[in-house]
Amino acid sequence: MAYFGYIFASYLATAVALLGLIGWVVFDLRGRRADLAELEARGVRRRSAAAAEDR
Amino acid sequence: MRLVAENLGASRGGDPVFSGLSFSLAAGEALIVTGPNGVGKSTLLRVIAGLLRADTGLIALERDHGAEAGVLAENSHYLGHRNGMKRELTVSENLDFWQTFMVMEGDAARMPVADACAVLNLDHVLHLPYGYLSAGQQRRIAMARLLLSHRRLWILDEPTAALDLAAEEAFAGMVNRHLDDGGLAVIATHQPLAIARQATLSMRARAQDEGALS
Amino acid sequence: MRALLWRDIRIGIRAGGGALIGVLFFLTVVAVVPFGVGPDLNLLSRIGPAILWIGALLAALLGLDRLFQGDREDGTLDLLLMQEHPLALTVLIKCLAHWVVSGLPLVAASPLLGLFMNVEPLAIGATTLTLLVGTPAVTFIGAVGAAVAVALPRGGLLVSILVLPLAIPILVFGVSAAYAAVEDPAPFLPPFLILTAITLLFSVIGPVAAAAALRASTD
Amino acid sequence: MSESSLSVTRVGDLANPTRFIAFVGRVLPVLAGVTALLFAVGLVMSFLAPEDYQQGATIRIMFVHVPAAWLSMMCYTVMTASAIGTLVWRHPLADVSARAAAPIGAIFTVLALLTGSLWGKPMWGTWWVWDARLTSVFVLLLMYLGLIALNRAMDDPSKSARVSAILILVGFINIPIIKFSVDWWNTLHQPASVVRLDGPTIHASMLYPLLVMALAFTVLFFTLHMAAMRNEILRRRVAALRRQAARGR
Repeated sequence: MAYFGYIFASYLATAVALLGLIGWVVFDLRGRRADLAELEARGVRRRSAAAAEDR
Repeated sequence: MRLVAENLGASRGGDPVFSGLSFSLAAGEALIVTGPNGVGKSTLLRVIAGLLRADTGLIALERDHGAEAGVLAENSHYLGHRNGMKRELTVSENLDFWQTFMVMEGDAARMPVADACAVLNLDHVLHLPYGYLSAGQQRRIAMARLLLSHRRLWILDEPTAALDLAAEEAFAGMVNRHLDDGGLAVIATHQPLAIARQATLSMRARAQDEGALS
Repeated sequence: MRALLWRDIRIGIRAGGGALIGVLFFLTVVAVVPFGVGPDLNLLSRIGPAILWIGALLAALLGLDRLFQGDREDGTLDLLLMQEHPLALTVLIKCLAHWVVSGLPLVAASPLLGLFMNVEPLAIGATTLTLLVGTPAVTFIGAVGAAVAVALPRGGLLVSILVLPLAIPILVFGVSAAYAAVEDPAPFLPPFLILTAITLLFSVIGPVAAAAALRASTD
Repeated sequence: MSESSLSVTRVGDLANPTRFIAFVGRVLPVLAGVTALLFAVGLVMSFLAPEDYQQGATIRIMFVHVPAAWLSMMCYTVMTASAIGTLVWRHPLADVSARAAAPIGAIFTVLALLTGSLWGKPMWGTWWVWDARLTSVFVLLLMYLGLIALNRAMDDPSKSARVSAILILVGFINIPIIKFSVDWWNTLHQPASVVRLDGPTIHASMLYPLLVMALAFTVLFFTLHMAAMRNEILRRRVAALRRQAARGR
């Protein structure tokens, strides 16, 4: 198949871009959850969370 | 003419600063807003001036029988921490500009520039560039702007911060005359002011604030 | 409103802020090109109008962040927001004042720089005319970027990045009109009229959007 | 308070961030599955599609290039809808949606340009050609980067929501003007000999793989968009908690 290099390169680029996006989203999620857990551990309550508990 | 606020709440930078604030101010009265730094005095004043949207509640100027008396912002003078004058222009150029820009078709200009400066005994600096003046003088020029066009409500944020004693008296006299003409004023300040009829609104940090009219 | 116009113009000239820097930047951009491209005269004359337009566009973008920044720093912006005059009209007046102070000098300097780039007289006339009509559009649409960036500490750089994509149509029609005057097949009037239309359109979109942005960013 | 434990009473009221996170938590795995399936089918179909008589095998690049370009434009439309949501209805999640969509849109635009140039090299012999469509997508990329730069420069999201929404709208109004000026500029300077990017009318055997791939890209976009929105909400919650902790209350 002629120009195989170009076709392969473009599919590779697509894979890299899409997997990169998925990776970034997952990595970001883990980071934020870790931050939240750490804040929770330090006892910093969200106002509505505190209120949710009182209800 | 009354200034009525019901259940006013506002936030700064996403965090609520005060809430549930209500007060009512009759013509001829001044509301002195006190409270520690960061409790939201400036935020409250900016909400009254319409520069900041309130999260909850509403505030309006009402005629005695309850009809709304026009947009609040257009009937009020706002004197914030910054004076709103250009350093490159001379004092008279600055004040002339504000007088022509702020005078609405309806009302006659309250006072020529020279007289307004005379009230704050600053008529000798009219032709100096604004940048040359001292902080106290610059503040007094900003106060002179309040006299240039007739506005029912004065919103003053720590007006006497940079002033000496004599200037403070001149300022108090000016406010009293404004109140005697049936005007209203909301003043956030720490120093006691020699204002005749004044109500105090003490704002506490994030607790439920009630408009204490003492 | 006229008072605001004269005040802003007086500030612009007296402080010598916008006017001088804009023209000097325009001069340096155009002066640098021959050193890069080489002294080949007919090449220079061919790319002359384009270089003039690019220099003018960049110079206009440069002065934009001072449009509202000065008023915000000294508290004037708060008072302008509170007045009875519609804010969009106030912004329009400020844009006109800013254009007179920093846009017109660019237009005035372009014939001189045109000679500098060995551009024939007809093309210089066309370039100057298109600049006269096109630079206000840059100021009008730039006002949106300036209003958006007014609350930011280092907003200045951001303005040109935000406004550049929106200014591309101005550059395209400005340069194609300038070239059309010289190459006979290409028509002059269509791109020129489209450029005028863009300026008029931006004179509405710019101030209205900038006013909304200013009101939204009062902190 | 783990997110998924919240009982979601009415799915309709997604305006509440907490309920939205719970909704995303439940829907995301399903969407991810559908995306993977669509991609698998799409790739197989595009692999089996016959070669184009004119452009040879390079036509296969179209199966990736066209969906990416289409997505980059669709993403800006989603951001414009979010901007209207912020300005008109003051919807609490609209700004979150716009802010989450910007980087995704930028990546898709870069992908479209990359695959476009990879396709251009064998056909026109140069990596980049100033074709009207490629240039418009390039300007769109500049707008995305401008918006991302603005969002990063604004430290406090609640204040800057309306401001960036206004900029998105102004950008949206300008897209037709930019498109028109690029086409005009392209016909003026470009010799007419350039082969149009999408080639002859697409033959059915190539249309179906293209549609499946486009669908796969779209579903992937919504999956990523919702996940990114959840991240943005969590990021704002962390910032709010840190500010609250700083005030010591």
